[in-house]
Amino acid sequence: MTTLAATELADYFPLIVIIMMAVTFSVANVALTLLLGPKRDGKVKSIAYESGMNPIGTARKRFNVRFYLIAMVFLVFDVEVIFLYPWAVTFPNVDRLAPGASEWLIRILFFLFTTVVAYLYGYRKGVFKFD
Amino acid sequence: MMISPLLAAADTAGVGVAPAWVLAIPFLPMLAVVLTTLCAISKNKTKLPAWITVGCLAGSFVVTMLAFMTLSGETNTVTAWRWFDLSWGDGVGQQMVANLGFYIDNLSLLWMMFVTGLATLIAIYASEYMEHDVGKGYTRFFFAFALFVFSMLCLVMGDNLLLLYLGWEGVGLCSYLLIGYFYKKPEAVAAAKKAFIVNRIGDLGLAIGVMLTFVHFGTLEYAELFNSAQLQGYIAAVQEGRAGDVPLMAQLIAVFLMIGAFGKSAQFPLYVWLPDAMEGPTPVSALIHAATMVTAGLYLIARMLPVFLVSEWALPVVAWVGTITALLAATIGMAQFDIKRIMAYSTVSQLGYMFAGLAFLTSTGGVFHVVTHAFFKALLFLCCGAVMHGFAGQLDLRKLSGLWHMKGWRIVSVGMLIGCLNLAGVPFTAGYFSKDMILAEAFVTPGYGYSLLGWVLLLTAGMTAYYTFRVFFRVFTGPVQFEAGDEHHGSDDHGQDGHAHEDHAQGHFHPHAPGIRINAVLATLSVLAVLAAGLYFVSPDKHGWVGDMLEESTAHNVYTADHSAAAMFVIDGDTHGAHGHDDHGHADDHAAHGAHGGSILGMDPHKVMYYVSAVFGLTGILIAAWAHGPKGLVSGFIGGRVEAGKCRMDGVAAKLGPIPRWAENKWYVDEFYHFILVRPLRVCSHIFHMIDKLLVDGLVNLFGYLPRLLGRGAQPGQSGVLHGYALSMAGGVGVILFIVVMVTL
Amino acid sequence: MAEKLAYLWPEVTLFLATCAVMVIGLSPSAAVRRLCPLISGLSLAAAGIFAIGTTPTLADGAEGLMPGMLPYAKAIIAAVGILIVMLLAGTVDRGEEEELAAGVRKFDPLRLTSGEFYAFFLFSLTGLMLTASADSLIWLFLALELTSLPTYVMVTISTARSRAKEAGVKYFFLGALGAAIFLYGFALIYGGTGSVHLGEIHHQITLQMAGDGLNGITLAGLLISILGIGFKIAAVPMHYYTADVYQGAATPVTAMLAFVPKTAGFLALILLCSAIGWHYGETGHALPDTIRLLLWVMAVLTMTLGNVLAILQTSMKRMLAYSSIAHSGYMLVGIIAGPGATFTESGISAVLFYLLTYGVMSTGAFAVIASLERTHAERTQTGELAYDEADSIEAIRGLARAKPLLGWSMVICALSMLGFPLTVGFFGKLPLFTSGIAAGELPLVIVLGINSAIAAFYYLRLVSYPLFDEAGDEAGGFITTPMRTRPAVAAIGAVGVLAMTVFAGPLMGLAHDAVQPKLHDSDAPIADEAMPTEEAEPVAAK
Amino acid sequence: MIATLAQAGFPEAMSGLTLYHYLFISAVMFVLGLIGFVTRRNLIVMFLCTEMMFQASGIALVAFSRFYLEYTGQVFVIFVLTVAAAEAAMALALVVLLFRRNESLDGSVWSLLKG
Repeated sequence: MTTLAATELADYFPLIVIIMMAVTFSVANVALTLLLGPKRDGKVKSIAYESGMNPIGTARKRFNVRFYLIAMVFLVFDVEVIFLYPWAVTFPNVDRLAPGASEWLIRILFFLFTTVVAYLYGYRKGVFKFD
Repeated sequence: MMISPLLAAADTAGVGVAPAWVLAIPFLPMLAVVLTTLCAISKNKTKLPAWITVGCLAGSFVVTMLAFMTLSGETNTVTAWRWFDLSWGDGVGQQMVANLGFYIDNLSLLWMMFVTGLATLIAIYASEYMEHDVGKGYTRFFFAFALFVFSMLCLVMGDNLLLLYLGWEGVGLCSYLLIGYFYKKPEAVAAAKKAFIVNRIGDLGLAIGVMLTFVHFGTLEYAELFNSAQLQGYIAAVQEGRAGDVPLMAQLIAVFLMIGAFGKSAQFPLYVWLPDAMEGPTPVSALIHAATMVTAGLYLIARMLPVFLVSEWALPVVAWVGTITALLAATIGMAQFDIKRIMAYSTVSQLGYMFAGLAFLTSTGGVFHVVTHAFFKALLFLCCGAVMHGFAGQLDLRKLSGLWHMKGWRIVSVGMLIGCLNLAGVPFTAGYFSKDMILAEAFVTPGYGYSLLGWVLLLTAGMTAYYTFRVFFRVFTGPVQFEAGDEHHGSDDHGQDGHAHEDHAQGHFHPHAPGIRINAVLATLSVLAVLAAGLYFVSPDKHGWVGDMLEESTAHNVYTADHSAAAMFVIDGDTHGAHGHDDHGHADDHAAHGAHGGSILGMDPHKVMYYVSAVFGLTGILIAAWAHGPKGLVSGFIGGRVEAGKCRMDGVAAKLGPIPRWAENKWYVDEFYHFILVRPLRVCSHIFHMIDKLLVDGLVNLFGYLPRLLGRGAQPGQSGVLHGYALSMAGGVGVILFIVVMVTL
Repeated sequence: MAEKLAYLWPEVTLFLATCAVMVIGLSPSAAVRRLCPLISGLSLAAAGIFAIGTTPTLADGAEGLMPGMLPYAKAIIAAVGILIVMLLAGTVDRGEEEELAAGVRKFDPLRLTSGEFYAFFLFSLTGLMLTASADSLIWLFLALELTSLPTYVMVTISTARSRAKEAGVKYFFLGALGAAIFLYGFALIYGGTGSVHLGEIHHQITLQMAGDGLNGITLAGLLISILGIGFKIAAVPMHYYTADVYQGAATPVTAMLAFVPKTAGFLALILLCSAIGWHYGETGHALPDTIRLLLWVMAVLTMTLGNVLAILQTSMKRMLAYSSIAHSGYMLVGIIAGPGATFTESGISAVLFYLLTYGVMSTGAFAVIASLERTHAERTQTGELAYDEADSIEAIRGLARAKPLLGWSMVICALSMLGFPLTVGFFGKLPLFTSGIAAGELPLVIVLGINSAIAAFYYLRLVSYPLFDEAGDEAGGFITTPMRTRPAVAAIGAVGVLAMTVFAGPLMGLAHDAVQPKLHDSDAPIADEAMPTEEAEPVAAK
Repeated sequence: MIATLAQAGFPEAMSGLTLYHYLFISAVMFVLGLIGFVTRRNLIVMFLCTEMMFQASGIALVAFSRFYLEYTGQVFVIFVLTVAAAEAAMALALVVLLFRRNESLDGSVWSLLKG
């Protein structure tokens, strides 16, 4: 392992600039709309915006349970990426001739295997069926 | 002073390791227990449980014989596994180890042989005897039967007192289960309860004894105990005449163990349960309540003889209690009419003999009698059982007569005759030799009035002969007459009355002669009972084969030391010969031994006893013949009884006034107990109940109240509300952290 | 990795079985679905065999402070696990399967939960086994969470009744709180010692103790993590959820809760405390004062509260729940006492042995309750079928006569849990006493004794009701469940208690061997060359 | 002692920020999470509070990781995140289930089991 170079706060300066620009832009937009925009309330205006269509039924309608299932599946698969990332960063540096180098590959393949099992499970459970 | 032979033996005699196959002896019966349980679960309705039990027990017997052939003469232990090890150090008294281990020496081998052998035979017998109950009851019977044999083997083979205690409780439980086998019969249930409660008293004694042994000697294992310097020191002290040096606690151990032995072996005053125990099925009476379990007390004393030797009072008490029991039970036996009960009282009486024999410091006599008695008493019971089986539960000797002349009953009759001859002590039967040995030792051994006990025991021998042949003459000889009993074995479930006595209700009663299995068992036992006499001739110089066997065990090691040890307790000071005797070691011959001990009418008691006891025995038989005998060849003398219910004794009894009635009513001992124990106990219990209410209940309630109060205090915390829990948890973590940190930092 | 794999085969086996069960549990064929418990049981048996085959000593000493514990702990987990899986078989989806079989309903994978149920059970046991193998805080944290997370779901889906949902919500939220607490503790331990490896932590703590004493962060971390783990073992003050969750869940799941999280918690505590070491204090055989005091207070409160609350209960499940709290209190005594030279002096082997005995006897007792149910199923408000299980203690009145198998199983298990002499419960409790005395914790042992006496008040009810009472009206309403495995587990539990009584010696020997002498040899250096994190010393910065 | 260690660990450029600050933030977050958990009734908010407590640990771990100049703490955080995600999925499922039963997300509705 190489020695870690201490990070300078200055290295993060561009990042801070971007964040500040983003914040400024959004806050400015909202503020300007509030300040400059005309304010007229009406019955039609307060109804939910559904791409120009008249809304059908109440907005408090129950979502189909599949939405939640998708949300949860997304959450799980999303988190898997966290583990792929450090691996991907490290793998190119592994000496491929060193003993045990293949383990690096086997590990991540095993990890992906668990993902496949999860996918298979989701498939049989019918999570991916949209009908 | 000479070195005690026990000390010498301890130095040289190591305890060997027995081969592992010996473990099959107790575990085969256990296998039978498991298999019969499976039968019960699968609701088996065949005779399978019987054959499983017979097979396993026979296997156990075969292995026992194998063990006898290869291991006799040595002391070996074999550890199945370490049951638990709660040692807290390596020092003496810090090691609390209990092995599930078995101690195989000649003493335990003796017991193992007759326990497994008789159990096998009686199981075969029971397979036919219990036929009427095939199904649930049959399985239950053989389950308890096999469990009994397993427990008995644990008791006998265990290499430590704890295992003995467990076996002891185990046989007690099985006995309870089997006495109460006919659980729909109130007498059976009452008898089971009585046996259980009376045995509790004995068991408490044993438990205390075992506990004291551990506290005092720091071990429960025989091998360690007998070789411990402490016990050896005590024995040496007793031999040197410093009996006072033995601490009280060591002396008390024997006393408590003795109480245990009295309970299990039905000695006065705890004998009352045994006659009632005859409510159980007859094979049970034969095996448990005649041949094996009731000898557990004797085994305990024989096994722990070194410990008994160091107690000043234990053995004399045993002698006296044994003799009193022998006499008392014999007198009761003379006046009973129920043949099974007569046999029960004779068992109590013979057990008394054995105790006396042990106490006269000849374990040989006591143990020899255990062995011979086991065979002939089992035989007698099984014969009685066959009669009961055949006559629909009839056991009254006034209602049975002339079985000898009935078709199909010859083997039973011959078996009964052989058993009776043995029990009466007719010359050249096994019972004769073993009884003589006890009687002679009574006169040989110096002790507190032992020679008086000897005369009492002789008298008892005569009485025994009388009541034994009373049964034989009444039931088996004379005119053929019988009345059927009023029950069908007292069985609980009458699913299958496939028996001959089915038509009994219509008034045509046909006795049901025993079948091939019962007859085969009776014949085998008869032969064995006859052959048992031969044991005496195996090595006569060591009091027969049993003496030969015991020579190698701890029960015998003390035998050679005994007379000098006993000398300490002698009041009349007649100890002149004792010391010289010890120098002969084991090899001392019979005559030399006898010459030192004492005398009857100035002669060697062992020789004279052959004649004296024979005279007493034959006299008893003659009286029985005169009073109860059938009209026969010597018609002038022999009773001339022509009907089942009447005999010459009726006239004699009438002249004796109320005494026969008292004897028939067992000297009102039960009533006496009821009077002095149960009634006052009830009064006491009322008083205690009051005290209990006021004080103990108060304490218990207080003890129970405090936790309840605490609980009620804590209960609001369990409000069931999530936030409450969260708050309590977070708060609790905070408070505990605060306290802990504040206190320690 | 390869060397770690050598002792992870049990976990790998379980994991592969989990994958299989998860997928085939969703099969449209009922026969295939019914294979799930069978596969679970077989995989547990295989895991147990692998565990026994594991070499207790690992090639490098840093793999954990108690390598000897692995085979023992995993073997008992597998053994009790098999009992539990037999008990769990058929718990969920019972009404659903009946309706499917009757053709009332069509197959809908979303409505079936059996696949998940057994998969989660296996996940939980995998986590439990991983807890035993843990050698670092990360591993320990993940293993503990893997043990707990599935149980939250299992509780919730165990019955269709609302009380299972209530149990689930309480268990999950409070469990998350507990996890957050011990995670924070772990973070602080890492901060205080600079390592997550238990061996290195042991090394650092030894150094700190030799110097000025534990530094504040380490100490705070240890205290907080022990309190947090207290949730798993249901120790005061983290015990509040126990009774509600035990009562709300279906009885087979309750039986699982009594064993699985508790075992995980105690294994974690043993690992943490062995990382601290028992060689401080005045006598040189104690935990550091603060830690000792914390465990002391927890032990006393836990056993007392558990017992006094158990007395008041009329629900058997609540009673057993509180008694389970009390049992945790007893076992904490062993943790405080620490290892010793002989079995009687070693609190750790006492705990390991007690976990086995408690696992078997409590599973047996719960199996008796699980075997009793009302004749007819009811529909819940959401339309699922729910079976009414026995809960009130009235249900076991006269049970020994009405249903001898169940009645006697209850009697035997209750006597053993009471610690009745010459039952295995007695052999289990005795070393807790003796190790406490050997460690000089006499007041604690006295409290333990008093509590054992209090426990008799309610355990004897479980003995006397089936044995001596006549069946009441309430008891008549229950029948033996048609699921054959449940009474079988009750019988196996009772026979197991008896068998363990007979084989107490060898089992104690195993528990004793599981605690290697390395532990109380305080000077044994921890091999640190295997620490990859070793290179980054704090001073090496910049 | 911590203070000196802290200064040793953190580079001069961050002179203002010591390990203390991070630990303080983490402790504050943890306690806030705890307080929120105890006081809030809404199940979702309660769950978010536990997440906050998890992340408090995360901050502490990353701070220590930085302090010791090694990656272990950060690796730990990745795992913590995973577990947090798994818990979140479960919490979501549970909350949906509970809401369907009772039409309420108030945790105190569920208090039938007690004693």
